Amino acid sequence: MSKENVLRVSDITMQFGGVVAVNDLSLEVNKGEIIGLIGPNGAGKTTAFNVITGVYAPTNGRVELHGETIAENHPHGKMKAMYKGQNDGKYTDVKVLTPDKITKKGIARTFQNIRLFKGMTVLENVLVAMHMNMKAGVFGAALRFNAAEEAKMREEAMELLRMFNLEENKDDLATSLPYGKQRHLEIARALATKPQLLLLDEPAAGMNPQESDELMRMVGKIRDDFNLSILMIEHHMQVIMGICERIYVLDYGALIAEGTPEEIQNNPRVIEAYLGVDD
Amino acid sequence: MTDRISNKKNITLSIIAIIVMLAAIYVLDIVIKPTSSWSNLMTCLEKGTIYALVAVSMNLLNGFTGLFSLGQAGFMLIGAYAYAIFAIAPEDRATVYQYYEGGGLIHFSLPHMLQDMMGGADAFGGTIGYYLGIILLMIFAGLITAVIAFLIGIPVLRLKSDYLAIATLGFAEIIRSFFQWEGLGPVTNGSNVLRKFASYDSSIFPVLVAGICVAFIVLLINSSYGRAFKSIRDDEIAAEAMGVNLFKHKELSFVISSFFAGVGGALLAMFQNNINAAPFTSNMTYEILLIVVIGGIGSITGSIIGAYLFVCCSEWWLRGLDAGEFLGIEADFMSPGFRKVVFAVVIMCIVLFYSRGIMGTNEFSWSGLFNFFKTLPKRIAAVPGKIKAKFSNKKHKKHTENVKEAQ
Amino acid sequence: MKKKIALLLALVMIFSVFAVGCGGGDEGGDYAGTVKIGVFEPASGDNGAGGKQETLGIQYANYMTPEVEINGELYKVELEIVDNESDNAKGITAASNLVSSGVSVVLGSYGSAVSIAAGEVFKEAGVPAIGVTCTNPQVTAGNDVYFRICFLDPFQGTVLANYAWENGATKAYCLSKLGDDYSVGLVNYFVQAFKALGGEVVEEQFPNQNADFTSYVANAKSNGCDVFFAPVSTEAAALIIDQAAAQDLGMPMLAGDTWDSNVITGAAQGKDVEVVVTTFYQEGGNPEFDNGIKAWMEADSKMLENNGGNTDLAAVTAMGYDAYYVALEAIKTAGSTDVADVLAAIPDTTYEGVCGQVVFGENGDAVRDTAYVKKCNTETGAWEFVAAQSIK
Amino acid sequence: MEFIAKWLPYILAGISVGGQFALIAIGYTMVYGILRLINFAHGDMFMIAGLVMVYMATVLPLWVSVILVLIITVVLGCTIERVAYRPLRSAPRMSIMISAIGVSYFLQNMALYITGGLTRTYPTIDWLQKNITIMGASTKMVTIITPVLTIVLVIALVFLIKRTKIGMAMRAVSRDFDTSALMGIDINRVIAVTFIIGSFLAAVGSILYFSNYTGIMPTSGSMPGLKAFVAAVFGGIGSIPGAVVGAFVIGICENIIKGLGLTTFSDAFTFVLLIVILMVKPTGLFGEKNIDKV
Repeated sequence: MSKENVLRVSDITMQFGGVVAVNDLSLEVNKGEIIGLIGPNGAGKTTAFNVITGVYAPTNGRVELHGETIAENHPHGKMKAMYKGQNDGKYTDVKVLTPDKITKKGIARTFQNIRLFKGMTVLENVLVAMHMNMKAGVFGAALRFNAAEEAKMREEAMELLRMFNLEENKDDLATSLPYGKQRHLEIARALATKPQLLLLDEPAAGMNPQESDELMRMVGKIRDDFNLSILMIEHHMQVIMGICERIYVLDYGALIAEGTPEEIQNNPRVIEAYLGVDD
Repeated sequence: MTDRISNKKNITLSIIAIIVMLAAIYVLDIVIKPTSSWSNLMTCLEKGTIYALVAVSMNLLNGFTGLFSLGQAGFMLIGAYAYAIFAIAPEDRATVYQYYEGGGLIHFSLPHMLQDMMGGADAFGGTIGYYLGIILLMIFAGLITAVIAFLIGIPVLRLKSDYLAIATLGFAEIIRSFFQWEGLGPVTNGSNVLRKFASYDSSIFPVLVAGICVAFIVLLINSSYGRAFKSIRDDEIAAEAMGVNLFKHKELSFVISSFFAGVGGALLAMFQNNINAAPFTSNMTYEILLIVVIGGIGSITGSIIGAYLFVCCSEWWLRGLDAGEFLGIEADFMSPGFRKVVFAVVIMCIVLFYSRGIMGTNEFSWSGLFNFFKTLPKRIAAVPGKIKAKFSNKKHKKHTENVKEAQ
Repeated sequence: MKKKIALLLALVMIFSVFAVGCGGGDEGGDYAGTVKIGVFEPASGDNGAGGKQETLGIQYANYMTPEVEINGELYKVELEIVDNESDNAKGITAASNLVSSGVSVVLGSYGSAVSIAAGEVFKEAGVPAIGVTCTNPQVTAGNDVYFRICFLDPFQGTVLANYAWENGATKAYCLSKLGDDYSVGLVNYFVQAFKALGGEVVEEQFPNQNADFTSYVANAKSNGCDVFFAPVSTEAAALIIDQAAAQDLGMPMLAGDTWDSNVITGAAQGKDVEVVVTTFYQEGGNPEFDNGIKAWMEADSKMLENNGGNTDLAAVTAMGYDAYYVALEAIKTAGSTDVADVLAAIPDTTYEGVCGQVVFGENGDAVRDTAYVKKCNTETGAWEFVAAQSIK
Repeated sequence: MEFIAKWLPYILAGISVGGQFALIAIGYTMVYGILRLINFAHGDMFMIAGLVMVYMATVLPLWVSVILVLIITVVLGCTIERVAYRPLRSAPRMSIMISAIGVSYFLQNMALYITGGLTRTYPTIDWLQKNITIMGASTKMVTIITPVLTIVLVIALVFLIKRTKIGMAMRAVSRDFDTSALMGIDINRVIAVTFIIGSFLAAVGSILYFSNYTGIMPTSGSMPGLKAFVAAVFGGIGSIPGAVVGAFVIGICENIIKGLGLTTFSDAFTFVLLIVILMVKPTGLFGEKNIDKV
């Protein structure tokens, strides 16, 4: 059963100066999948997310969404001499879309250290994410010629909030929410961009077991309701093992294992990376 | 927030308030003669209105889009010149451009031209034409400013916070020296004063123009674009991840803000009846910035209140500090310049201890105003109690702290 | 803490409104009333020093004659002094302040730019103004309420050009300040006259707040000029003289009436420079006035400070003194303190002042045909009379 | 030879003013390096140092005044830091910059009040203002002293930063503010020392500058201040040698532009240079790149 491919990351290397943060990473996400990305602290997981979403241009490699290249680079300029990774010469294009363009193409994300819009209400936070799909121009919007469109946007945003039990908080400042709800709001906001692929960066961080269980159910529901694929970084093993169909394991920037939750749990290299080995 | 007033009632109240205010200004404008001691009121009203518009436009950038730009004076300068150059009656050109042969290069004035076309100075149509010319020219001044801001924005808006501040400051200085350049003399009159250009007669004109401009900005801020601006202010990276095109929206905010700064500059030119490039220094930008800070960064209402307070204090209420007599107190140390020292101290206090300014990020609302007055007697009644509480030792305070900790 | 400061601030503002609203109102005992004369002069900014000296003359005149007889009744004369900060924009509000305080006539300002800028305010309000030493023609041109008692730049520029030419100069270096109508205007008329005589000129301008005149002096030298014409404010002038001495300028420095000030003599004293100016008044022209005002200044340390710390008389002080009496004459002629009456009376007013006779001619400008040329004695730091020049 | 005779005065003036800008620029670059703050009040402090000298010299002997000026300026610098910047250490960068602008506004208005808005003449320091002749160009002694003194002070400062314990702490704080605090470095002390050095150099610069251009106005500090800041950006903010090189470049270029007769644009040039450098190489000549962490 060959599934429709959504995201393909090929041979990504991200090098900052002389430091290699991600080394030759390749991974794939297919339609409807929930994929886990795990690894010890500093393994380069968030950096990989940043490359996929266009925050960083990769030093080498290619990122494709639905077969369309959204980022491609090869070591050039100053980096040519400093490059420490592999596959030098495999890629020739230099193309890097900015994060907003990538979001427009259908990748949405949440952040590890919650990045809500502090000075805005819960509802406004969600509405911002719908802005890019708005048709009205500045004058149209300012002079309220788009009243119908705006009303529809608000209705959709309210629906999302309702789904995450945030509708009573709609006029509160986003930062006044309790921690768990802020995480939920981040997800709601990401969904408001109408993505095909959702990247969740440690959505269960700081949650108690009960909350993470709920989150787990929620992630599955999101996948089904919105008909999208999910790639998530997580440290809570029971969350990851519970819902992910496949898991990628990173250590020191490089991929050390890939497979189903069972395979990963029994992989010696993964155990070594997590526990360390006594010499 | 306790008493919510319905939307419909809000609008009715606002419309009534606007009509009453305009009527009051109209009456005051007729009643108060320039030689009356109350003419200060009209001066402050006009100048305060113009500063309010400029401060609001700066707030759009600094407070709502989070772009720390210090180019406001430069943009006002462009607006003022773009207006003035095309509004000097041909017959006055020779005296204004006195150092240039034939009264400079440009030989028409839009307001005067339209006035003549529509029936001359004495006819009602002529007056309409005259004002139409003024308004068209003001829009033109705003557009020119916006175009220049657009060009400046392309390189500058890629810079972050303080680098952006210093680069816009630099551009403002470049603009200023450009307008003073002798080479442009036949157009800009070099570094010399431009004057005798068309201007408004009634104080109601700047109030109306600025009111419409501010209303547009308020509508913009409350629109989807306004939300996008605010998201950039709060978190650029998150905003970009939510599909907000940073450069496009920064440029948009920069251009719109500059448009209104340009219109404000044109109004300032009319208010002063003459204009030259020298006073448009970074100090003018700082003054506007301080108005925004006094009012509250991120509050339109605050900027407006701040502008009137600033203008009234510096032009009217605190003048006594310079003249040696203030509030009935006479002292030798109150000599010229003392007013500004007091003023600077007050501003520093606001910056340091009251950094939210007068309004914080709140806006005016009728319910807020009603609540303020409704609770006022209660709060005044509570003052003696509060003072008593303050004096009844810190023991009490300590106690409450302990309670808090226990919780 | 914050709340308290805010409260305090609010209280101060509220009280100040009252203070402004309730100010004034005391009338002198023996007088039928008061007549207010507005003094529109800079006390700070670029022209602050000169403005203070001009104000000094007005204050001395007021001290000598603090009352005026109108229709047989004695009125007290009060000076209403505002600081226009040598700034066009601030000058406007200062002018409207003056207008709103109910003055019958305004004197000033030192520095033509501010006078031109504020002229519109006086015109709108119909308040007559008498320019004391603002020499730019645009001050009175097209403005029916502005008069002036000094000579004009076309005249002064020609006198200076003639002087330079007669003393063998063929190439003049002209320096003016950006946006300053006085220096730009005077340089303009000087250049016209000097070119007409067959001379050559090099023109340059320096920006506001400039303190570094090294390159301007160097430019004058490297262009082979033989006279350095810089009719700028005394502030800049002191720096220019200092720099000229440091770089050994080697040509005479020429300027207009602003340089006739003890700031200049102070700067030039003990330095190897040659400074020549044209001016309205020569110290010693009226010993009674000279001695009187000197004694008055010496008695009041504040006045002495306003004059720059010594009793050397500036021509603008004498002009200020005359202007006050011209205003009094006009009020007497008008027989009323109303602005419209005073305005109507001014054109026909004549007065014999310490700086010569004041008769208003075309455009409301005084008819004047003489300028005094003075040279600075760098050893004693005093002005020496060279010649009284007139044209035609 | 004729070429030299024509341009030497401009270059001499450029080197002299460049050295004076350099002394101010160091204060900017060090404060920015550590606090990430454009200290808008720095130029005004330089002006206040000049005014202090004016008023001191009327009652005290010159050498006492010079010493007192240095001390008072340092105290003023520290006071400003303590009162206006330290309470805002955790506030957004915009607030602290606004506070700096507020301090600048205050100092200027204070100066306006004290001087009554009149230009004050700097006292004559005979030794500095003595006329000398170099290759046919006559100039003041201060023109020669400035670059020499600047270089000596910069070498001393670089030594201090590279070799002493406090210097090491300063480098650490400029590299990573929060981590240094965790490592037990007394941040407040480091910042205070930075302001002491910055103010001291500004005071020295003020003595040299005003000996050359002897009039002090309340606004005398703002232009040199801005230009010195541009010099710091040009050289790469945080880099002391960079600031010095930048200052000399600006000083010399500006005077050459004036020599070409484009005096209207001499100030604008500085800002054009600023914008060009920000566009082309925002880190300046010797600066290091910072990466925003997501």
